[in-house]
Amino acid sequence: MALVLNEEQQMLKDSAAGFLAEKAPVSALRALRDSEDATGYSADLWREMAEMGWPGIAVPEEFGGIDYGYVGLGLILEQAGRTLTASPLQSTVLVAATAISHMGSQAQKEQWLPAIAAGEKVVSLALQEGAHHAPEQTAATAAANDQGFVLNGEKVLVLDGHVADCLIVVARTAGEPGDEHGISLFLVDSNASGVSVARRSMVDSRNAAAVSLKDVQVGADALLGDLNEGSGGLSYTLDIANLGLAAELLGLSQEAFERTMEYLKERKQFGVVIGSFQGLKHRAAEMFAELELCRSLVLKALQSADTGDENLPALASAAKAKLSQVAQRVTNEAVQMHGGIGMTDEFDIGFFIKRARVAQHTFGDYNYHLDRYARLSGF
Amino acid sequence: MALVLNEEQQMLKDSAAGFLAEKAPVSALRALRDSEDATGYSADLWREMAEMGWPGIAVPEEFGGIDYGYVGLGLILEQAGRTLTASPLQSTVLVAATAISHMGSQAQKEQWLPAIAAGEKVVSLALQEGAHHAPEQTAATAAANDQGFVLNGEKVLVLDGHVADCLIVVARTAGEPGDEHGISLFLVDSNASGVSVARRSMVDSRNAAAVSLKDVQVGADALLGDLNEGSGGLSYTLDIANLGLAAELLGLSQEAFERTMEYLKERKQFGVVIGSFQGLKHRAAEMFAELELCRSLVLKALQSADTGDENLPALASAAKAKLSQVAQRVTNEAVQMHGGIGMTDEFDIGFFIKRARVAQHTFGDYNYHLDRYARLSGF
Amino acid sequence: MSEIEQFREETREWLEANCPASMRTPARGEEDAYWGGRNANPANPDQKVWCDAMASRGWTAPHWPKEFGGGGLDKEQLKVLRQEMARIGARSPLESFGISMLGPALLKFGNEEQKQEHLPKIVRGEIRWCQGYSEPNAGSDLASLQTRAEDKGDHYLVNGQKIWTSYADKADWIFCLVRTDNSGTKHEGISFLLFDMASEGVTTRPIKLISGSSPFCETFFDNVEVPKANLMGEEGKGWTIAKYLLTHEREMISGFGVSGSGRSLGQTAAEIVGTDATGRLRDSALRHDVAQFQLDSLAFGATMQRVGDEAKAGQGLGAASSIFKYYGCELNKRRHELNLAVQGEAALGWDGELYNNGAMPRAWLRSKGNSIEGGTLEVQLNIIAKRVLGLPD
Amino acid sequence: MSEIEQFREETREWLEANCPASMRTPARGEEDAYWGGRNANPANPDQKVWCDAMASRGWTAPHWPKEFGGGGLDKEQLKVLRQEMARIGARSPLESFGISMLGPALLKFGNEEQKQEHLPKIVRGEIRWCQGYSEPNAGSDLASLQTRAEDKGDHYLVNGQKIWTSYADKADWIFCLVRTDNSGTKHEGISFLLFDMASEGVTTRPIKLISGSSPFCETFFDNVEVPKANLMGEEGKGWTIAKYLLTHEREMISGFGVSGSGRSLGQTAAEIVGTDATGRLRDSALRHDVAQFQLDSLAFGATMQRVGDEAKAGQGLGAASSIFKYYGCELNKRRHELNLAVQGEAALGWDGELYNNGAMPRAWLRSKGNSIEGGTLEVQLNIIAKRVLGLPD
Repeated sequence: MALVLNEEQQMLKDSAAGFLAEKAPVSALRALRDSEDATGYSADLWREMAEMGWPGIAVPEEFGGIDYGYVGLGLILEQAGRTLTASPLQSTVLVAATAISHMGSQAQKEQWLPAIAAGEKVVSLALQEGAHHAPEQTAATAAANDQGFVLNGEKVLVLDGHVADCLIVVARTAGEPGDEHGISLFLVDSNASGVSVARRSMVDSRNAAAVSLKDVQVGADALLGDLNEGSGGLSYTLDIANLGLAAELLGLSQEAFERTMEYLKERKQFGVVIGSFQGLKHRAAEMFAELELCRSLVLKALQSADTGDENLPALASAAKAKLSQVAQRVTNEAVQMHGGIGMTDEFDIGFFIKRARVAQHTFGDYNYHLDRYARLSGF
Repeated sequence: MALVLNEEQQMLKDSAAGFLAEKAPVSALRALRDSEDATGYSADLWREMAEMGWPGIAVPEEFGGIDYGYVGLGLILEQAGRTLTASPLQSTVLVAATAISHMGSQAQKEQWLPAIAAGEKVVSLALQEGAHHAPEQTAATAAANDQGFVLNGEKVLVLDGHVADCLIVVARTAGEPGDEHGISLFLVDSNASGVSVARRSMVDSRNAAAVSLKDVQVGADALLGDLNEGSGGLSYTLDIANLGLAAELLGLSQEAFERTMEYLKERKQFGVVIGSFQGLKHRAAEMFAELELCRSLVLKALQSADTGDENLPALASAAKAKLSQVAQRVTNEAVQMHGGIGMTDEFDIGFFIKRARVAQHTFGDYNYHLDRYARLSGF
Repeated sequence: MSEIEQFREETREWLEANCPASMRTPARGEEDAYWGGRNANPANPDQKVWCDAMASRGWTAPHWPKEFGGGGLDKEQLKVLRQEMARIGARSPLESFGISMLGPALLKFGNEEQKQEHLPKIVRGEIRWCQGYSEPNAGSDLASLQTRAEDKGDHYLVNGQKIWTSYADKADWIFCLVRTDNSGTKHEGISFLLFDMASEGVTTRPIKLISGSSPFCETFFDNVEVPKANLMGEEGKGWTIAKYLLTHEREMISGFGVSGSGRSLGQTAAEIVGTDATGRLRDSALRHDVAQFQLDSLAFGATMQRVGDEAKAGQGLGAASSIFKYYGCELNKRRHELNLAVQGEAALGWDGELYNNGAMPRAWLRSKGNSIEGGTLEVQLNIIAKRVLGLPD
Repeated sequence: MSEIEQFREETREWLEANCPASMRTPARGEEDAYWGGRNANPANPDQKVWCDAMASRGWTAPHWPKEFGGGGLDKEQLKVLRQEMARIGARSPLESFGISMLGPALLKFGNEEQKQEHLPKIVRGEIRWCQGYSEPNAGSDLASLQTRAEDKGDHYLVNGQKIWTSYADKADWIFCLVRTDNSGTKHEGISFLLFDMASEGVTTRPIKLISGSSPFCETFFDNVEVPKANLMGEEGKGWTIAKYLLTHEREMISGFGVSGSGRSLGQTAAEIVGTDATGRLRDSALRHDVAQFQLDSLAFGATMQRVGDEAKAGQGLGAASSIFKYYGCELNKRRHELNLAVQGEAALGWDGELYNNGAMPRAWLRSKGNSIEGGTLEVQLNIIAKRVLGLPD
């Protein structure tokens, strides 16, 4: 497959860029933060996104989506990275819809996918328990009983968790923390008895919640995918999730880089524009090269998701690792090259470095994915 | 202890620098290489070094040495790194004398140390077997019999092996490759039946040999240190060896750096001296900082050897890892900053990058020692 | 008993008797520390008790001469005092730019009246000082500063704007670079003034940082009258004092690179991330980065020690000290990035007790300023290339 | 059967029939390859047989027009030919700067006589070319060249010196930058000449490299007479051709960054260094570096593909292609350093069969030149900063 956007994709990218720049620039995130907005994103904006079909972009047509694939979703997330737009695109569209499409029964798909595609429901994956992403270390439990399963456990970094209608809870139905086998996924109503959700204020001013499950009874039909064998589907879902985050980090890094280049052309010190200093120029040129590599890798990985390429896992980890590395470098340089003004809250560049680290961390950071990439490469 | 050279040490350093610059500059190594010299170093030079007491610098006075300690030996090796001087300083003085001093019986010390201190004998450690430094993987064997031990095995990178009078062979007397226990050291006459030594031509134009041991019978008195428990003494010897190599790498890197700075001040391109380009300046300043850190670390580690500090192992690995990393960076930059002329054999800078990689590799490279440093630091 | 042993014993007893229990814990960041001044508003009254006790012996500035209120201690005694304070975990009694920055310059460049006037108040924490250096269009290029001081006979009339003035909103006096002459090169015509922040025409506006705190201000001067007696050094020679102070400041900031006591980052990582059967940190990429960081910290610490020891021995040209600001700040930034990697989710929370009010990410963000303030990373590298390596402009 | 399928079948049959068995193995380095020329002295006679057979179909330059002896293949056919050659492991029949460098410039800038004269001989490997660009005082600053060509009516009289002339001692003709005018800026007054290395007054001296081989020469011109017909393009407009060729060369050199087929470095490392119980490379620092290298190689390969595909689709501004030389060379240098780390002692031997005559360290040393030749690393970064990012001088 040619590693290039077709005309339709290019149009999607341009229209997403235009829409987000107009409706949800960085100032929108700042306003949400400063007003301590209870939802954490604009419900109006989300409705407009839904009208454009974004929530259903990767959902099959039979379930109300437009089945445009992950390259398309990646392009939208890349643009949302440029504007740091807060919305349920990550939690619901990228992650939850993928999990349900990939693992769900016909009934589950019918129940959730059309509602997601219409922008009516927010669904989120409740996975992480400790300081780090480590799916096989899942300790939350789901014990079978005659009515279905009883869930117990503690989850953190549940994206949009405090406004989610439904949680996809990863729990252990067999084995010990550390085992790949014995992991199962459950669709849990956020309002179910025993579920408590606490919003957490994170460094990126975006939505994340801690979820506590205390003897939560769910029916047997809450099981998403096969009992004990949820790792495979979860792994696929996480590959897609990391690709989407890589696309977001690409947009974020590209934007931070471009803003920095503009500043280098304006700011004067010692009587000349600082962009004329070779020390900064060389670092800028190196970053440009890294960003071009990132762009190619993200596109290649997104295409592999759409074509069902067997290299998807390696490419997903490669993309997330590379983008985490480059986003870290570029956002650090953006602050450094902006000098004092880059350190002020008044200036927007700080929002980029903050969101970058949370996106890097979510579903596995550079270290996690470099390790996984090496493992998948046979060493 | 103050992290500073005392007056006597400063004098030793200056006199070593003067002596080596006059008697054994880089052109001497070039001449040895181009003439395919059979010894690989100048016997005359070695005699002069012996007259100055260098071979016995770290040997106790009672065995004919001057007991000046490892800071002193490190200063000499640092200067020898600047001039890339080939001599048995590494094989015999740094490594073999340390092993014998540390592990030897009174009789063994009496037999070998005075001869080493007088510059009369060359002794070398025969340790490495595979592609990498891995003492605990030793597979060469020493089987006890009624006359002593019978040795079998293959060794590489035996420094000065082809002119050594005696080899200190590391062999397994118990256990399996991978076990720390079961390693013993033996003093083996190079002319003993079953010992074959083949000189190997290495990238640094210095001396290294492969040694093959086929049913070599040695007496029970050939055992150096305790049976099966040689790992401790070997480990101490290797700490000292790596400190000496770190000191050599410090001198080598400092010299390559200074030569490069001189070139930057002379060479013109685009109508100006290339040292005025900020891109090169910043890289030069970063290297300067790294070299200053190296100098402090090497001195601290050498002092810890002289004071019997319990941190010697961690400091030795820290010093070798850091110096390997910085030598690699500085020699690469030296070639790059010299441009085309740096790529020519006619110019000396190539000798520095070549020797650097061999010294880095010998007794464990950056990767080995960073791992060991982390392990000794508890993670 | 030797004199120094006697000094140690007396010091120990005095500290035991005078250091309040609550002052035997480290301050939680710059803003929890005691800064003194006219408007000192200590969170804990023990802070003032402790500061006053120490000031009574001159031990807030223990190495300053006794005639100006200092402790008059020699190096040996100073070391003993620090050891004894560390023994009981006593915190510094007074944070003060007066002590750390202005004082040394006053002792070197001030006249007798100025020393008598200002030094004792600094020692007692009565007057809190701030530093007026950077301007909006003179960041790294400090010598381009434009704040003007016109000669009006008995006073200067100061007009202009400063930025990045640390705690200007809380300070009583300022030491400030101003331009008294425009005719020469930009380094000439700069003068060094001391004046009261309560003077008419001085206003400040705190700048909120990405870390959420506001340690810096914009400071505006609108026809501020400063008596001529408040000029320090000669008129037009302020750049010499500024350079002296900048060097001093860089050495202070470089101290950031030395990690605190207690558990190493690697040990913390081993606890959080776990180790394999051979005791190695499970995450190999993280292990590599942390090991390299610890190794570099070790080497940096050794370099600080070596430079100090060389200076004592009258050796060394001080070339190595030029790397302190550059390397120390880079190390500190690395440390905070690695801390994020080690702590994971726990270091991404911004508010709430659970996340200790976001102490970790806030400290991480704050560290980004290390290589900007007090001369950027790039300026430091230029200085090394020029002054130490002799590379041409 | 479609046309392209038929082409594939015919090609496969022809290759099977005409590619000698010994040419179905890769050449062991540049110097084992067949370079043709008047003094071609093939180590193996099959080299010439294979070259002649391919040249008879124009397949030594398969995409060149048939009228000049090329194969006249379109992109689809070219791809098929390459696939079919790869299928049987056929090596390239002819290494040639005539094909890779001069040819494209001749097709674009040469006049009809020059194309007719030179291109067919290049295709047949009859004439071996070298490139006369760099001079001792014009390395990265190529436009400062000083080799002069004086107008003597019917000929130019060439005097001067070139350096880093690849295989000048083995070449038959040279394409050479000379200065025909000194009056304008340094980019003006440069002309592009073609001439016979057998001309009177041409001498060469090989330069021995740190890798031990001598692929480059110093080349001296002492009153060399070059007919005016041998001027390519207009007099004084040679810089345009030079820039075109430099870009071309950079793209070629960037190919170094793409690792060959076969086992990855990580897999090789796993074999040599060993893995732990979880299958991870035992050496965690090496594992980190190798993984990062492979990841970057993957991303670089994807970028080469993307730029090609964007060009085909008429998209993209080619901005990304400016990074090829820079990044490709850096990757190649990293690869060789890592190979040393992986191979250990085996990569430190210089001579002897055991060490394959030092192939590994020699290739490592040779790779250091990648970021010097064809425009240094620093020049490439300057070009990106200026042309792509628009940062000012």
